[in-house]
Amino acid sequence: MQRVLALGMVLAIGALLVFTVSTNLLPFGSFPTRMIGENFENSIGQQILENAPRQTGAANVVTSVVWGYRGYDTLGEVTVLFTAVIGVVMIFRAFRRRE
Amino acid sequence: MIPHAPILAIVLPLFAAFLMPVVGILARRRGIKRAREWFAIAAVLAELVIVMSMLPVVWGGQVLVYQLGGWSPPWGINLAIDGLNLLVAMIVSGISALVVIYSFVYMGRDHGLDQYYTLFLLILAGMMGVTLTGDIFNLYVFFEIMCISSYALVAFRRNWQSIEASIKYLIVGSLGTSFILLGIALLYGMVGSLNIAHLAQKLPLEPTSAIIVPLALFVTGFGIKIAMVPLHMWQPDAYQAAPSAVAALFSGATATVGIYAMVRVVYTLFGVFAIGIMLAALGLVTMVLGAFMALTQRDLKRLLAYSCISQIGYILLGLGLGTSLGIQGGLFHLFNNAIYKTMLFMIVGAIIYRVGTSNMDQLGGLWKNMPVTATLFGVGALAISGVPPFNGFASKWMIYVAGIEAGQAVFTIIALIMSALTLAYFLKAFNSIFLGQRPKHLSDVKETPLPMMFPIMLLAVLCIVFGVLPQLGIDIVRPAQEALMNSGGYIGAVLGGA
Amino acid sequence: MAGMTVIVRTIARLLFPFTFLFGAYIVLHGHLTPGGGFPGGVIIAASVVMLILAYGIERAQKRVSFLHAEVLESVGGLVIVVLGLFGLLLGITFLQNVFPLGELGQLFSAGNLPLLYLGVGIKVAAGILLIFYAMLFAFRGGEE
Amino acid sequence: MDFNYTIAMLLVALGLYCLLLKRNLIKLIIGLAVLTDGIHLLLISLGYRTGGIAAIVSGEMFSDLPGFAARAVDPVPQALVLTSIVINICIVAFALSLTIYAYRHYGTLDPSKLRRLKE
Repeated sequence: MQRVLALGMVLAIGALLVFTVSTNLLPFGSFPTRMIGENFENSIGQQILENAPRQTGAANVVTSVVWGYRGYDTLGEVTVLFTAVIGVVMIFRAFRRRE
Repeated sequence: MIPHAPILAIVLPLFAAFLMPVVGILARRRGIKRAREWFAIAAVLAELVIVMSMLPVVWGGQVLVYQLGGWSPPWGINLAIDGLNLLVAMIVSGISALVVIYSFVYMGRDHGLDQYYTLFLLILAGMMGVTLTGDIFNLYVFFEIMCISSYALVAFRRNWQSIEASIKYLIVGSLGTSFILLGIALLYGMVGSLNIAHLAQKLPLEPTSAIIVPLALFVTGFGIKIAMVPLHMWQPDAYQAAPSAVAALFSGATATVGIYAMVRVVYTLFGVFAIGIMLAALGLVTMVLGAFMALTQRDLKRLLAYSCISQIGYILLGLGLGTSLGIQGGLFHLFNNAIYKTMLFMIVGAIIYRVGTSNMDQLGGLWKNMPVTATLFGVGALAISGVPPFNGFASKWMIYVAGIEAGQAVFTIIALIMSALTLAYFLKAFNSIFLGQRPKHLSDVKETPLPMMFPIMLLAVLCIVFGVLPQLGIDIVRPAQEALMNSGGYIGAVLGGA
Repeated sequence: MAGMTVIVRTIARLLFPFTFLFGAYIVLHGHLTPGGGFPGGVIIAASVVMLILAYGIERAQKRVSFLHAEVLESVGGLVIVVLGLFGLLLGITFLQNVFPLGELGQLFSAGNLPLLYLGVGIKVAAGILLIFYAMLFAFRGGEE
Repeated sequence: MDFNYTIAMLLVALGLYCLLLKRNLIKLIIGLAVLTDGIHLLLISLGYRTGGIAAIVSGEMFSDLPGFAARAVDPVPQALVLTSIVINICIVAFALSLTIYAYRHYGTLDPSKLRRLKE
């Protein structure tokens, strides 16, 4: 019974998600244009592509997003890694360690 | 204001966390006692000072916008601090400071304290990051820091209970954060932006079919973190298995941050006060179920965990009503809940520290051994049940009145009944711990040690102060309520420089 | 862990500098080519892990011990935060790029991006190694 | 019905199925990874431009930056996915170490058995 319920839930959520992405998003490959309601807008990515080589001096635009425009995110990402490492070290710490 | 205070509030705990392993190693080499504890206390107190220094500016009605790396808003990341952020930041830093002082003695018997304090500072950094950021993806990243460090902190004692609770929490919590990420992906696909203010400006005001799915994903994701009812199954296990200091931090600070994130996303980002009534209904269910489950518990920590769920219900009810009085009441209750819930968990910790168990069947008659602790527990219990001279009454009363004013008298009646139920189970708990027959082996239990008692006492004083002078508390939360209702001001302030 | 046969050991010893160098290359060219601190750091960690697998834990510990890894990881994190604070001191805001940008496409360009990637590389390599060590020590009983 | 988006969402549903119906910790963690990878796939596909090139200035593009901007794909989702992958790795690493610990000390990979074992 529980399995059937869970399976039904998975199918419902999957159908809902597929429906959402196929009706509310523009088709694959239409990058700079975004649609919300009836308005068409340009994504922030286009402006970054235009300005990034000049503003950050990095040839790899992804890098200039990773450490330039969204550098603070990457600081967070590094912290996540640090957290996970500390967590793993904590899990496997010796049982009786001399303090 | 200290210059650069917004970013310092996040970077300071981060810096301290990166430094903590080195401090631990040096302290072991040189044989310095308690170096980690003092270092953590210093960091957290400095954090409190930084947060408080922002107070006059933000309460003056200004929205502090800090552009990271000098990139203007829709392209770079920015921190935006209005009254709501600051209220939550104040709660988080205050509670963290008290919990760190409490941990000084409470965690003293454990080993692996390097990792404990590092994770503590990391969870603080994560909570601060979630609270102060103005970017939706950045919110996700710092939410993830907060979540991973809380999974690790739950497993800290490494008995089977905490490992199981941590695994459960990890699976459920990661599902929640994945939902948040999916919501962000859908929003980015529709709008092409990640800044909260920019998104709020671009999204249509009426909930169309396009934004319903991301909204539902966000509510589910944050709902898992704050243990809203259909998604609460991880919470009692995690709170029971975590060390009491950590449970106090979770119930006081982490749950507050979860509610903040939910409210910020629902009200500012989507700007849909219309679904508030759904939130209120969910809050009602949460409140009822939490209270009934708490009634049957035999373990004090588990009882508190369920009552935590119940109190979250009150907050959601107040915030969901969407009227200014309701939001004010909800935020005031958020503030009060952080105070007395932290205090109650600390008292449980004190009992565990002295007796070694929190099972109410094995306790009894501790009144003679720990009179001060018993009195403080009484204060907390009365405050949480909403008995007049304490702070719980003031905020609950506002929620009741708001419910009637909003034309939802049924909500008020149910909330009143649940309040009585809360009193009932706390009286039962008080009775079976501090009154009644004292088992023989408990006859030489001592009073709670003073360093642990200090934060509890401070919180008890706050309970009474905000109960006797509710106007003071309302003055503290009013800027937050005004900021929440005025999302146009937030958007204008953030995008003004662009 | 006693280590493996002489063939594996020889190959691992010969490959170690090249793998390490490749990781360092990926880290340092993060702003010019695909890659960066994360993949590069993982490659550096993998080179050390390869040595551990070939020679056993004792020999590898002489090169990079648990304590070294712990300190290096903290140092990597501190490098990033301090670079961010550097921007705060000289420039206007946290993580602001205050170094000269240089010419597009050169190794010494893009201001602080390569330095940040260097910090990330150290941190990721030390972190992955630390996870590996932690899991190894878990099965060795009480000692540190 | 867009092929890329649909497949990504199906991966999410598959991960969800794994999470709800499997009774093995390793499989649960695999489910989590699959779910997140579906989301990453969606994010990456959102930034594609028909006939686009990688967002790295190279070769003759150095002298033609506007032309580069008109042809390259969106760098923002790539950066987001980079961040998200690392986060996901961290969760998986931590979950696996919890699993190893539970298996070493309690000898089971079934989360629901962990409780019954010790009570």
